Amino acid sequence: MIWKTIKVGFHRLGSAPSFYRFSTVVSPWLWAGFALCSVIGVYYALYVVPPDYQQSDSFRILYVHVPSAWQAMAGYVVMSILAAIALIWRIRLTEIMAMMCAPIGAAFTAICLATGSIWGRPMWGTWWEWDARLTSMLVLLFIYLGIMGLYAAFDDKRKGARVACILVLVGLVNIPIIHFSVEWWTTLHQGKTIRIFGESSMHYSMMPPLIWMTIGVKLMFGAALLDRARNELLTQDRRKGWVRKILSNKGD
Amino acid sequence: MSLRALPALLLRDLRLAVRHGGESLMPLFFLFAVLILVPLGVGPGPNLLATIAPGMIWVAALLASLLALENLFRPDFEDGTLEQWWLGHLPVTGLVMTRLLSHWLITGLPVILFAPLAAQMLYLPDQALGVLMLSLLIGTPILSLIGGLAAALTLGTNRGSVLLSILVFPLVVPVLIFATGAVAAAADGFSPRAHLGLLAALLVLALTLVPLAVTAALRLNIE
Amino acid sequence: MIPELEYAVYVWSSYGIFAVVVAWQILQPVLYRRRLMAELREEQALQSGEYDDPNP
Amino acid sequence: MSLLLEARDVTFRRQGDRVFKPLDVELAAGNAVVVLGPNGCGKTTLLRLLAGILQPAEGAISRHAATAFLGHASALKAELTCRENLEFLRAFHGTPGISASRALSRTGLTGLGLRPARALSAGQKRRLGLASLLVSPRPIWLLDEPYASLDDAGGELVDELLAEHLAEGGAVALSTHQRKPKLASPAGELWVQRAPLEEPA
Repeated sequence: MIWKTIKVGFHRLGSAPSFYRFSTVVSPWLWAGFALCSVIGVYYALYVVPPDYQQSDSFRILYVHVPSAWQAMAGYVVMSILAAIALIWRIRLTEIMAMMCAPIGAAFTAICLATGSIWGRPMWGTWWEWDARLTSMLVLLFIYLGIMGLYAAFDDKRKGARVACILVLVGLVNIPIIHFSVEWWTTLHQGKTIRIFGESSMHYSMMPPLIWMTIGVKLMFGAALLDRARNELLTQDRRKGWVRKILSNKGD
Repeated sequence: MSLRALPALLLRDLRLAVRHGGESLMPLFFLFAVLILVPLGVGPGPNLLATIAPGMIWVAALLASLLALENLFRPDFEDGTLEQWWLGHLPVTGLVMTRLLSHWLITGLPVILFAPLAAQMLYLPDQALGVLMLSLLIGTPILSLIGGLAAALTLGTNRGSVLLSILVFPLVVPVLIFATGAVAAAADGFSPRAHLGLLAALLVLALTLVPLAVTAALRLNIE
Repeated sequence: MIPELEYAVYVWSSYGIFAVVVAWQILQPVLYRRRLMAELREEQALQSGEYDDPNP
Repeated sequence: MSLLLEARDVTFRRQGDRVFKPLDVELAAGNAVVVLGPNGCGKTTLLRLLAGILQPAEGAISRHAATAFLGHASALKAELTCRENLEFLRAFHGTPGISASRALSRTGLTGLGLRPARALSAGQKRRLGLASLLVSPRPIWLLDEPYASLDDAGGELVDELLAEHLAEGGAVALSTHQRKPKLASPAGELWVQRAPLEEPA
């Protein structure tokens, strides 16, 4: 029953022109929501929240670092769900959306790595620490890049998408294993480093900006995904009548 | 239904490897290139070499396995022999496993056979040698499986080799960690069992999932 | 107006990186779409014979 | 007459678009069908679909006998000798037929058994491809341009082999541009037509 609903829903939305209309309407709202959330979040993060007694102001970096890290992983989960749907039911829209998750996820992984490294400089005294989380993130970045590269290397985009979807699912199985192995490896090789957020040691006053930024980042992911998927759809269908119609309808 | 197809394929693959001669010796050449170049780079100190020995031998095994991947399915794809796999009476997964076995025999086995020599050259403590061999024995088939998957995924593209390395690298991280961890533990006098057990679990997981993924990827790519 | 922070350089550069990457996520689809539409329109004009050669 | 292969409303999709208009194909024992159509209309794709190399995007195919497919690339290993190639295929396809030597002589390649396949001319490679059909006999033959690069004698050889195969109760579908097979009972014709672009609703 629920499977059928999903399938029918995607088929209905999956018609290219209707997805085009849907995304054109929805994406600006998501961008606006992101702008609102991030303005509030950044305001709280930089002006309202008091400095940490241990890390002083450097912990404010975490308000961009942590939501990006969460989104980098959540983005992979979203991509895997879309990829599974694409492989099982061969729905083109989910193929495209799964593929378009990769560059956005990679962007968040990159933010996470860069800000983590910047945070580490004052805290650990080094730009790079073989910390379990940073190392797994680095590996995740390469998985994202691999998916993007694989998709880009095919001329037949539908074939490329399906092949890359297999890789997405292989990655899904592998990421927990990689994470576990890296954690195991770092605990064997080094002493404890400062935890980015200690176990539930975060004061409740530090929470609001984190929540706002997290919501904002999620909205942004959705908006960017819709925009990219819409472009990909236009590119793939550029010979078709519905795209021609859009071209001639628009006066600009 | 005859199972003669599998040994026939294996024999043909090995015969082709022998006929290519130089190419099939590349894995060994790689092993020895690493063995000679790294001490030249870091200095001949026995302590340092002994510490990095497991990592070096394993990286050499990984490179050897990577090296032969471009030729795993591509020549068959181009001369039309690969599509014949779908005409036969045998499930393609069986043929995939056979092909991966031949890859392992060409790239993994030579490294295992010469590992004792390499271990001596790098002053690996004697008590770690057995564990090194065991880790190679369990781990190199995983390298072949993961490499085969990457080769199958990139088959339909025309710039396969760079992509291949990008795809393989993240997936082999756990193998490298557990395998070298086992050897290092043994060298330091600790029990390598936990590492080897995890490595074996990885092998089982890879053996069950990878051939299916490879078959699906090949099927998509011959379209 | 601008809060005085310790480790200010680190904090600001982190937020800067975040802003730049997010801005790129907004801009990339817009720029790509503009280029694609221009190309398709040109193609259509060529087909229907209404193409004005910019440098004849 | 027993049906060896039936296909109902089959077509294939590339980049999401149909390659050709959906087709029905029936191959009965002793039947030959010539697949016709302009370049790029999907003849090879149709044969690969019938062979089971591709899976149909629409429609269904049922095969009631083992299938042989001879494509543009002859499925030969350049580094192996002609004999090694044939002996491998004989074991690989699981239905051993006449010996490699007999197959070589039947296809006019006597004395070339020890020559590496890469040293053969284009026409000789096609002949070796035909020999591979003989070493592992399978009732359904799907031949993509079997007359390509063959001389007149080679073309007649193909006709003879086809006639023998049909007489033994086999079935053949082949695509061709050059000549049509000269057979006792004329072969059926199947026209493949390019599919128009579909528009989403």
